[in-house]
This record gives sequence, C-alpha cells and structure tokens, in this order.
Amino acid sequence: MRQLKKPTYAQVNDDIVRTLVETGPRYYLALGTALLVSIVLFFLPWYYQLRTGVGLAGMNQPNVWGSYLANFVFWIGLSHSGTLLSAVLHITQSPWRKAIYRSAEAMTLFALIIASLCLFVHLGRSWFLHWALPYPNQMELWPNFRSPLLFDVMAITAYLTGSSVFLYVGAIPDFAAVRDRVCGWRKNLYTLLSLGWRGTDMEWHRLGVAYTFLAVLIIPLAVSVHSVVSWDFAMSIVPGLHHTVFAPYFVVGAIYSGTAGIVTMMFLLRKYFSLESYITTTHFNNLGKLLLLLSLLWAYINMLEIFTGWYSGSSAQIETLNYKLFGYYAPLFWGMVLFCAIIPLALIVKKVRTSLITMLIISVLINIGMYIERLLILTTSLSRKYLPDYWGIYTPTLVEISIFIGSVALFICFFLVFVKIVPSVSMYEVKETLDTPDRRR
Amino acid sequence: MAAELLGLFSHADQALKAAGGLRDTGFQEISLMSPTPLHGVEQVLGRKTSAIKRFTFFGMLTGLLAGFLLAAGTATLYLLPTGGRPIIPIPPYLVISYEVGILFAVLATLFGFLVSARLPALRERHYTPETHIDRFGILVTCSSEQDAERARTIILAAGAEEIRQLEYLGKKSHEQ
Amino acid sequence: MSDSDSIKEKWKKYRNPGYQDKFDYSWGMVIDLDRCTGCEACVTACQAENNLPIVGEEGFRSGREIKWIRIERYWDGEYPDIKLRFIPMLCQHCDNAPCEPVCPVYATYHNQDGLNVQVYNRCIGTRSCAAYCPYDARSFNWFSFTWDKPLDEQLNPDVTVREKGVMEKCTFCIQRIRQAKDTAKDQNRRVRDGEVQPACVQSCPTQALVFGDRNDPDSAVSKLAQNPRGYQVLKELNTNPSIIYLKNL
Amino acid sequence: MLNLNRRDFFKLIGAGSIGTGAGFLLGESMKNPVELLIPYLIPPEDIVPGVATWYNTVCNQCGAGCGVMVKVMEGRAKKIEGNPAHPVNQGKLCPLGQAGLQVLYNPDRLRNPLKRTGERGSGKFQEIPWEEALTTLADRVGGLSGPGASDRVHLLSGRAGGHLDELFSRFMDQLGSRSYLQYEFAHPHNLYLANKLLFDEERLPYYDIKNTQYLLSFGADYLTSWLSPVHHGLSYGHMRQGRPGRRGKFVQVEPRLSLTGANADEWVPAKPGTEGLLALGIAHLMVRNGHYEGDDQDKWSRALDEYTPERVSRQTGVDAQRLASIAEEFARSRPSLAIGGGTAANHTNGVSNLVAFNSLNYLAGNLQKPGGILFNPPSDSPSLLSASPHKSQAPYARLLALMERLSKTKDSLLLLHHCNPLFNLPDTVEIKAAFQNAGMIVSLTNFMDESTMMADLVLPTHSYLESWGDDVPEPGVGFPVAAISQPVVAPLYDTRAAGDILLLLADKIGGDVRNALPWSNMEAYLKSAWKRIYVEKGAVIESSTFESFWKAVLQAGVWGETGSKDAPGVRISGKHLLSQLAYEAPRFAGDQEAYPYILHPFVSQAFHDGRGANLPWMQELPDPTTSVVYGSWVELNPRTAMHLGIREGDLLWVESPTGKIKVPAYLYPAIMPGVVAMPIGQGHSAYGQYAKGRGANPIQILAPLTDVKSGALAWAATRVRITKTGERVEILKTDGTPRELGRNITGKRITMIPIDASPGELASNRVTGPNKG
Repeated sequence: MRQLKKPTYAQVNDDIVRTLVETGPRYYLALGTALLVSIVLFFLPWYYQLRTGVGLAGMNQPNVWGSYLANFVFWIGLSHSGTLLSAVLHITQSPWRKAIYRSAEAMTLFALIIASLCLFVHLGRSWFLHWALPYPNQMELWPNFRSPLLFDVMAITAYLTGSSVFLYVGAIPDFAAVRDRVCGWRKNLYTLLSLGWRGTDMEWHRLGVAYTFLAVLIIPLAVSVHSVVSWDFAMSIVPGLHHTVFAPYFVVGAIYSGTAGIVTMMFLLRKYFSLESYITTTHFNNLGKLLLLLSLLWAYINMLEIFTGWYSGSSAQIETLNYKLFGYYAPLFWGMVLFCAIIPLALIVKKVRTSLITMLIISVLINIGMYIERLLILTTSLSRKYLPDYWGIYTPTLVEISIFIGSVALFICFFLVFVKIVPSVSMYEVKETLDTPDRRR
Repeated sequence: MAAELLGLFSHADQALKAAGGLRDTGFQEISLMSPTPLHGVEQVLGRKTSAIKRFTFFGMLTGLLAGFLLAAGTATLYLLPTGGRPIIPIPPYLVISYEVGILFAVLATLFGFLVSARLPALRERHYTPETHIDRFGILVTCSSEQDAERARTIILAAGAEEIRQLEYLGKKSHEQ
Repeated sequence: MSDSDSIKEKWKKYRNPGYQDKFDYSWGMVIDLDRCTGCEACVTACQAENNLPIVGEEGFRSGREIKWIRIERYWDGEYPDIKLRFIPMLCQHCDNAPCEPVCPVYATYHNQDGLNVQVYNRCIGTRSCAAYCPYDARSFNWFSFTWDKPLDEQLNPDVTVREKGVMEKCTFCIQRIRQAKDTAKDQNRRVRDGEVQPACVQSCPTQALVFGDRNDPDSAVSKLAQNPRGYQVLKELNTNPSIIYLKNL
Repeated sequence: MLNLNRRDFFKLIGAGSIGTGAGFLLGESMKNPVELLIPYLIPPEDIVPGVATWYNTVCNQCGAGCGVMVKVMEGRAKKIEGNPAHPVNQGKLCPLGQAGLQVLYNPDRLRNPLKRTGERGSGKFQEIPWEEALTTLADRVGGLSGPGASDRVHLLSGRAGGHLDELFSRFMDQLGSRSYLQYEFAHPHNLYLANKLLFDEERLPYYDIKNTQYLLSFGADYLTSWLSPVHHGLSYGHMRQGRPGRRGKFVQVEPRLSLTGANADEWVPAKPGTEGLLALGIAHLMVRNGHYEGDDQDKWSRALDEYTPERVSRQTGVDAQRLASIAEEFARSRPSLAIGGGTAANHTNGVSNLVAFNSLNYLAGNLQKPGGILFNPPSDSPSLLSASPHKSQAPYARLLALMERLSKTKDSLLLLHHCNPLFNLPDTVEIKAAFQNAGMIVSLTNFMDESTMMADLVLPTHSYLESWGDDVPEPGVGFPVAAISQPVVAPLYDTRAAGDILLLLADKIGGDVRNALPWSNMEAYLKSAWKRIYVEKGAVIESSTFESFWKAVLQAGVWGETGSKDAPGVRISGKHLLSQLAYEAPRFAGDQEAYPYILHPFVSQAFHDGRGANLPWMQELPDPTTSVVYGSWVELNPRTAMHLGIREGDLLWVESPTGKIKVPAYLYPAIMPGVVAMPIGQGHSAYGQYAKGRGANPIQILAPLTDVKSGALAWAATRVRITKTGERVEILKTDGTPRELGRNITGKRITMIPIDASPGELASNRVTGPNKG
C-alpha cells in the first residue's frame, strides 16, 4: 500500500463530518436494501413464527436448541471484540487502536442488540421474556437467579449498559466538534449529545480518568459475559457441553470472531467512506498478528476439549466426540477446522497480513467457521445425549436461514444509521497521532 | 470589573507556555481548551486528581452487595426448591453479584465523570469552535482591568494568534 | 428463640440442600423390567389422561412427537443370539433435577410432594430444561396442536391443554394425586398406599409399574426399592431419580 | 397386586360397584350435553360439573372381552380403563382398548344412513332418512325370505359376542336363511379344531401362564394379539416376579422375534412350519429320557420313534443340543406349559402342529393342573354361559362358499356387520367380483371401510360405547364369566345400534319374524335374556329381584357364576393324541426358486387385523419392536438385505404368486434370513383420513392355501420374492440408535463407575432414598 500523506487537524474534522452530513444515493440504496432485507427476511418470518410456533425452525425433540441459539452465541461473540479490544488496547496504549475503536464499539453495541433479538426469536413464548427480568410484581415471583440463563440476562444487561457508556463517553468530544459544524436538527441533536463539552483541560482530564476506569471495568465484564454464555451450556450435564474449559473456550472464540469481524468492518469502512488515511495497512498488519495468535489459542483449546472428551472413557463423551468428528455434521466440523485453524495460519506471512483483500477473505472465513462452531456445539451434543434410543438429527429450515440472513441485514442497517449519527472515527484521538497543526492552514 | 480573556494558539506548546506564565503571575482561574487531550497540562496548571475513582469503588461495592441481596433476597421471598440445591447457593449468586457490581461501577463512573467534569453544562459557558478543530485556547478570568492587561501581555508573548475579551459569566467556567 | 437463633435457623434453612423441603410425600415409582413387556399400554394411557396432542405424520417426521412416557428398546447381541430389552422412560422426578435450576423463571421446580413440576403458565419456552435433561423426558409444544373434531370431546378436563411454546412432561398424574390428597384431607388421614395411581401404572397389564410414597417405609415402592435388582438409570450423573428400575434377569 | 382368585373376584365385584354409576339411569339423565347448560346448583343426576362418573362396560376392540370402566364427565367419555372387578383384565387394558374413545369420537364416523348413488364401489353416496333406509331394506329382506333363503340372504358379521350373536341367528332363522357367518382374520380356528380332535372340547381352555414354571411358546404372540393379551400380560407378570423366590422361565419358538419373543429368556428361531416337528422332537427326547411316566409309554416311543434329534435338528434348523436342553428343562420343570399360535398354527399343517404342541403338555402331565392347561366345565346355564361366538365363526373355506353363492345367485342380499372382508381376505378370493355381482349389499358399521365402499345401503351403527350388549370372554379365566356392556354416553349422531336395527327390521317385516323377535330394542332383548339367566341361576344369585340383580351387574360390569367353583374340571385323556400325532410337512405357495422368502405376516398390537388403523393414537403408537409409526414396512434380516443390496427405506416389491405390494424395507436384526415379515393392519384404501393410503396390506398377497384339516386360511404359507423398485422413502420411527453402547440403561451391564462406588455388595446398584436433607 502506498503511504498516504498525513492529514491535518482540520482535514480530520472535514473528513469525518463529511461522512456524517454528506449522504449519497449509494448510501440510501444500501440502507434501503438492508432495511428491506431485514424486514422481509427477519421480521416477517419472525412474525409468522410468533403466530404459529417455534416449530417453524428445524429444532426437534432431542435438539431443542438450534440455529437461533447459535445465532445468539455468534452475535455475542462478534460483540466481543469491539468494546473488549478497544478497552484492552486503550489500557495498553496502542496508538493504532484510535482509528478503529469507535466503529468497533458500535459493532459491540449492535451485535449485542441483535443477540438479544435472537433470544427473543429463540424463545417459545417471546411475549413473556420480561418474566426473566427482576422487577417487583404482584405475583411476588422473581426470576431464578440460580439459572445460568439469568446470569446471561444480567451479564448482557451489564455489558450493553457498559459498552454504551464506554462508547458514549469516548464520543462526547467528537459530538462537541460536530456540533460546531452542523446546523438544523443535527445542531440540536449534537448539542444535546455533547452535554456542553468545551474541551477544557479539566474536562479532558476527567474524561481520561473515567475512560480508563471504564476500560478497566469493561474487560472483566466482557470476559464474564462470554463465560456466562458458555455456562448456559457447560452447566448442563450433556456430553459435549459439560466441559470446564468452556468458559475460556468461548471467550477466546468470541474475541477471535470479534477481531475477524473488526477486520471485515474496517475493510468496508475504509473502502466506502474513503478513510484510507486513517485506516492503514498498519492496522491490518497488527490485527492480522492478533488473529494469528487467537487462531492458535482457539485451535489449542479445541484440541484440549477433544482430548478431555477422549480421555474421559465415558461412552457418552466418546460417542459425542466421534459423532462430531465423523458423524452427520462431520463436513461442517472439518470445514470449521479449515476456516478457523488452518487457513488463518497463512497470517504468519506478512504479505498476507498487509494485503487488504486476503485479510478480508480470511476474516470472513473465520466468522463463517466460528458460526459453524456455535452450531456444532449445540447440534452435535444435543443430538447425542445419554439415551441412544432418543438420538436425532437437526437440520435448519428455510425460516432459520432467512432469519439469520435477516439478522445480518439488520445489523448492517443499524450500522448504516450509526455512521450517520456518530463519528465513526474518533477525531480527537486520531489527531493525537498527527503532528501539531501548521500555523497557516 | 471582571472579564474573561480567550487566547487562541496554533501550537500546544505556546498555549502551555501561556498557561504557565499566567499561573506564575498569580492567575487562579485558567482553563486550557484543546482539540485533543494535552499531556503535561496538569503539572503546568497544578491540577488535583479527580474523585472519579471513589465513585467507581463505591459503585462497585454497592453493586456487589446489591447483586447478592437481589438474588438471595428474592429467593427467600418465595421458597422454590430447585434441583436439590440450597435456596441461597453461593457460587451462582456470586456471578449475579459480580455482574451487578460491574454494572453499578460503570454507572457510578459515568456519574462521577459527569459530576466532576461539571457536565452537562446547565448554563452558558464560553467556548470557541476553533478549539475543537485545530486551535488551542486559554480562557482566563481577570478580576480587574489591570489583570486583564497583564494577562493579555502574557498570552500575546506566548504567541497567541488572537485574543478575545469576553463577558464574565461567573466562577463556574473553571473547575478543578 | 432469640433473634440470633432464628437467623441462624433461617440461614441453615436457606443454605442446606433439602433442609427447606421436608416433603409431605415423596412420590416415587418402581419399574420392574422383568415384568415389563414393552406393550406400550402405558403410553396410550398417558396420552389419554394427559391430553397429549396427536402430532400427525409430519410431527413425527420432524421429531416433534410428544410422549410423556415412551418405551425405549435396545438390541443386545447379533442374530441369532439377540435380545431386545425394553425400558419405559419417563420423567424421573430427580431429587437433584438438572432441569430445575436452569429455568430462569421457576417454571419448573420441586413441589411439596417431591415432584418435579412444570408450571405451563410460567414457561417462556427457553427449552433449556429439555436440553439439560439427561433422560430426554421433556417434550416441547412446537405448535399449538389441535384435535380434529370431535376428537377434542375426549380431552380430560382435569388437565390443561398446552399452547405453543410451552414445555411439558410427565407429572405423575398430579391431578390424580391432588384428588387423592383432597379426599385424604377431608377424611383427616394420609393418602393410603395404592390409593393413587398415575394412568400408566393403572393400565400396566403386567403390573411392572408400581407407584407410591417413598416416605412411607411400608409402601409397596419403598419395599420394592430395597430389591437387590434395583438401580437408577444414569446413576453416575447423580441426579438421584425418584424412579427405581428393577433390572431384567 | 390383583392376583385374582375366584373368591377375591366376588369380593371385588362388590367393592367395584361402589362409586360406579348405574347405567340404566343414563337414558333418562343424559340429554344432549352440547346444547344444555349444566346448572351447578341442581345438576341432572350423574352430571356434576367437574366430577367424573364411571360406567362399566365391555371392550369390543378385539375378541378378548375385557371389562372396561369409562370415565364420563359432563356427558362425554374421557378415558377408558380396565374394570378392576373383571377377572379377564383386572383393571388393566391394552393400548387398542384404551383407544376405543377414538372409535367413539372419530371424525370419520358415519353419521347418517347412506344410499349408493354412483357405480358400486365408486364411493358416491347420498344421505337418506332412517325410515327410508329401513323400509327399503325391510322390503328387500321380506321379499327374499322363505324357503331357500340360505342362498339369497347372507349375514356376515365381525366378531359379535353374547346375545347379539344369538339375535343374529334368530333373525336369520326367521328369514329361513342359514347363511349367517362371522369372520375375523385372527380367529384361532385351528386351535378350536385341535382341541376338539384331542380333548373333544371345541373351545379354548385356560392356559395358566400365571402359575407355570416353564413356558414353551410356539409362535404364540400372547402378549400382543393372541387370544387374550391383557390377561396374558397379567399372568406373565405374575409368572416372572409375582412369586417370591420363583421365576418362571419362558422360551419362544418363532422365525421372527415378536414382542412376546423379545420377553422370552430364549428365542429359538425354527424354520417356518416346522414348529410341530420341533415339538415332536422334544417329545421324542422326553420319552427317550424317561421323563414320561404314563402307562402307554411303549406306544408313545413307537409313535415318536422317527422324530430323532438329528432329523428334527436338520429339518427345523434348531441345534440338537438346544433341543435337548429344552426337552430336559420342559420335562423337569413343574408345572410347565406349551402353547402354540400365530404363524406356527397357521401353516397348512397348523392343526397338526397344535396337536404336537399339546402332546408335550400331555407328556409333561400339564393337563388340568394349575400352571398347565385347564378346561373348566361348561356352565349349566344354557342361556348365556355356554355361548361362544366361535360357532358362528367361519373358516376361509366356508367363506369362499358364501362368496360363490353371493356372486352366483340373482337378487342376493349381503348384510355386513362390522366386517371388512375386502381388507381381511386375500385378493385371490375374487371377493371383489362377488361383491360386484351381489344383488344388494348392506353394511352396518361405524366407518366407511373398504367393504362398506361397495355397499348399496350403509346403516351407521352406534359405536360399542353407545350400545347395549353382553359378552362371554373366551378364553375365559378358569371359571365362567359374563359381562354386560351398556351405553356410556348418549349417541353422538343419528345412528342405531345393530341389534336395534335388526329388531326394527323384524318389526317392519312383520308376521312370524315380528312375533319371534318381539322386543322393542336391544336393551329389552338383553334384559329378557338375562331374566332367563336370573331364573336359571336363581340358586346362586343373591339379589332378591331381577331388577336389583340387573342393577348390580351393570354396576359391577361383570357377573360370574358362583355355583361352578367346586365343580370338577373336565377330564382330559390323551387317548386321541396318539392317533392324531403325525407330522405333516408344511406346504407353501410358490416354489422356492422363484419365491425364495417365506412371508411372515403378523397381527400388530395397535391395529389388530386392521381395525385400529383409523385411530390416531394407534397410528402414533410406535411399533413395539421397530418403533415405526404411521406406515408399514417389510422386515429383512440385515444379512439378507446386504446380500440383496437393500438399505432401510428402499421401497421394495414384495411379490407372491398371487400379487404384489410396494413397501419399504426395514432391517430387523432378529428375523431368520429366509423369512420376511410384515405387520398386518395398514394398507387401507378407505377407512377414513387416518388409515387411508398408508402402507401396504400383506393379506392382499396371501396365497389361498388352507389348513388341510380345518379349512382355515393358512396365512403363514406364502412365499414371496423381493425386488427393489429403485425408490426410497423415509421410514418414520421414533428410535435413534437401538443399541445401549455400554451405557447402564437397562441395568444389564454396569460399565461406568458410579461416583460413590464402594467395593462389595451391589454397591453400584444401591438405591438412595428420597432427598430429606
């Protein structure tokens, strides 16, 4: 990649504000398409399912969990790198974080929202989901806090709140900067959002302190969220799910897929918002290294899981393992191994890491692989439980596939709206990486 | 008659120099506005550390306690044995406690930040859009004409591009 | 009792597993596999008593059948030295039921009779209980099943018809237990052994199924449970089922 | 817990009547429940909202005659359970019996009389009023009666027990026709004949499985379909675990492992049709080894001389050593019992096979002994207790004659009553042609089955839960028992009970017929019949008036004969045995080259002979040994299948010399390689939405071979060949993998180490008590 000339402070503002206010037909086309797709492929099938029953999905008696829950875990996983990565990189003061973290955090937020929606879709009676929330009611019946599902509810609530706060606090100075450049309804909106930020040294200082604290809080929270998600499964005594390694396994998997998601997103942002000067090959290179590390870690834990099952000597564990490796879903399993453990090894070559297109391909493949992983965790274990007489096979139906595609479209929708409201690149932090502005601009 | 002076600089070091100069001359109410956080400004202006960490700490403590109490308390309101487990099992409730703890800590940190940074601004305060782009501003409150003159000199000497004299809006412009 | 004692007592109650649930009755079942012929009379009896839906051919094709009790069959050996073993599988009403703690809304819990009960009205359909159940004893209502008229005239008014999105499972015919307990209460006595029988037990031609109160040492189940042939299915999972099987000889 | 002996039974009758409703109140109390509100304050008698009333009646789903209790709430039948006082089933009931509710509430019930409008068999009917239907029929019947009516008027009924059977005979007698037959596919003609030949008793004895120590069953699927499955189930449970310290052994001989066989300690696959030879081989060994101590030992050893273990082993395919051990155990165990049924009794040599089985009982001394075969004396009440529907049951040969007359005589009339010959007879009878040529066909039935499709006039009857009747269970329980069935709900539709229809017809025909059948309805007829019993048995009946007796019987649902309890049993000698003892080789239709496999049809538990196929519960009840639902299949040994390159779900042509059907393959690990098995019951081309167009009917392709002695259809004597059609279907079954895989599920092996394992004394199997902290 050619090295672009570093922009000036003013250019930063111009560029970023331009992404907010200048909207071309292509944007509307994209938004319209995404909206349409999400309505047709997500909301309509969901409505149909609400009317008739979850039986529209391919789930059946031993496989009571199917792709909806896999979607949930997938989106939760995708949500993981945004805020978590941003927080980790903030604490370790990696300068290359600054151009990407805003979008990454937005990804977290939206992925979380989609994940919660997936829970709605998954439930047999979605209209009673509020029963799982702790609020005083006349039945004097509270939710069951012993349930790992309730850990989930609490963890996701905390994570959603935490990452929104983190995103918002970090964006206040940029809201202020945008406030001064726009007029009309936007002016009012950003005036409200910026809370009267002036950029005084005191404000900057408080922001810095608060932001660091938030980052410190977000990291254990994010880790706990995916651990808790893993406990939904690991706390059962189902062979193939009942593994102590599940929490780290899920966390690593989540960061892995999240990081890959960031790479994909960065590629798209850079291409469609012409942010070549902010998102550079350095970023891709660094993320590539991270991906390589994560892929190795992920592969290691995967092997660990397989070995513990194997060593257990229990018929149920070994059968589940056998089924995973060589059974009905074996093509999926080996596909996952290929996508998540073998292909990413190519990242060891620097050329691969710095070539945008290879990075895009690898990151997309990783996320496909990670989706397969989530699906396999559920299907291979639930279809091979303790009583062989009750074994069964699960295949997703068209409704499920449509809802997954629809949820991706919905995510894109959210994101497209987001980039028009929140500066998708943190202006003030990008400026920090630039030279002090020239006297004559 | 009190007034406020706003000096605009192109370079951070100039602004810092002006700030240092002003402080040395005895000005107390100085704010430095910048498009990015400036390092070293705390030493130059002699800022104290903030109270945010206390908010976070106590938020965390409250949350941990509240989480556990929520789980344990609601379970004892209506005894429903499940799975042969105790009504108040420690490990699962610690998870709840942990999540609520972090949630409260996050909210407390946000609250602490807003309080200590005096945000949201409830009344009008001086600022200039340039400092959000590429200028560095110094806002200083002068209690008299003489003070203002002295400050103006110091700011210009540091290399300010522009100086504006503004109406005095009260003490709230500069917060520690 | 001083305040500190009462707090101590309460804490004990809340902390010690089982301390809070001194059950009035502890209903259990003994299934003698040496008697069980696999004839499935229990399956139909359950279906009739508990308003289990007719899921239709399509329902079976997609694995959505609802059976609270089913006969599992296992082949052993190869032709000609081959055996076929039957085992009726139903909700085991485990004392340490894995399905109970996972429900986020307490739709399933242990009641005062030591039964693992499912509260249809409270169920939100996470299906986690079914996933957690090692005995696959729980069935989910994937749709709101309907009966071709006038087959619905048969529906038992003592048992609710479940709507879509609700988990269901064997209740040990709780409606019969309740009725027997009411009668016993009116007469100021405990329920007698054999006074209440779930539909499956009632219909079993070989009397392989015996139901009763495990708290009563003189009941038929308590005595049969002492049989050296007794075992619990998947005992190694430590779920401690209320159903004791007597193994086939 | 109910191990009834005769004394307990009478105690129970008293107890059982408490709390059961009296059926005769029903007619008055129960109006149409759908249209009326039921006030809680002053409810009609017997209808209290939320409170169930139980009515005792008799199950009519198969011939066993179990007593049932029907739970009725707000005028609707809710559940059928066994009548605890009834000695046949003692409160227990099989799935088919419980599904009787779905006969009552079946959406496909016929609701109005129908008249054919289109071509015969086209299924086009038009609703007509009862008056018209009955007048048409009465005119026709009246015109055809008189001398020679046997050729013109025929009544073919399904199983009709008790006084309905008598009513049918009387009616036909009055018309001057002797052509009244009953036909049931699974009726054990051969067993009756064998018993007649051996013991001079043309009835079924009581097989005392309950008290036996060693049960040797030749093909008798007694736990699902043979004779009285529920009672056998009770006996089986008792035999296995009902006697502390004693567990009866059970050996099953059959080519395909049935549900009954699955419960045996040993399964002995013998070549189809050679079961009799096997029995004679065992007899040979018993006599040779001196286990027979009778005085005609020489004659026996001469008669059995030719059945050497070598020959028997060679011809039956059963290992000689195994033969010896069975002979040894059978002879040494006291008491032991040999029974035979199913395919073993339905080859061309069925009767001689059954004779051979009984020779074992004779040699081991099992006749008239507890744990063996018991013939009780017939009742001294001629009005009821000797009644056996068997006398009207027609073997295949007689049926064939009826069909011939039907198609040859002009203006013939066939009255069908709950009988479906078009489904239950092989296609070769040309029965379709007979039906086409018949002058008029009238069907009295509940459902539009295959035969009713051919009818000119369809008279919908009450279901058995809406009608009056009575029944004498056969085989009995060791002492005479009779039961009355009463309506438990008001009729749902505009239907009439079959008995009522006949009485109405008699009334319309008038003259002698009316005078001979003067009763206004079935209930009155039944009451008059039972009044005779009351008079005849007055000595042993405690009730002071007939009304109180009647009420007591209705409440208890069953009545048994006290006077017979000390009467001596029938004396049985083996004198006929020797003369009958000759093994005949079975004949099969189709030669072995062209048709290499023997078709083994079996009566399924859920559908019986096909009558259960329209009950959704039965369609959804997994087949006990294959777990298949909603459909039929052909079972092949996996080795045979591998040889033919067949996988499960491959659609096959099963072709006999007389026809072929298309059915998917199921690999069944417990069937002899040369045998293919098919369940009976599916393959309906009519019979309502749940049955129609599902699976295939193996009866269709059976060859018309009959038993050489009885003339009964030898339905196990057809050879078939199997070809792939190239299509595949998914067989719907509920099982995943039917292997235990070393998991401790059925408790047979313990391979996993339990958490709290301690050495010694069954530690792994210790049961923990309830959770009490």
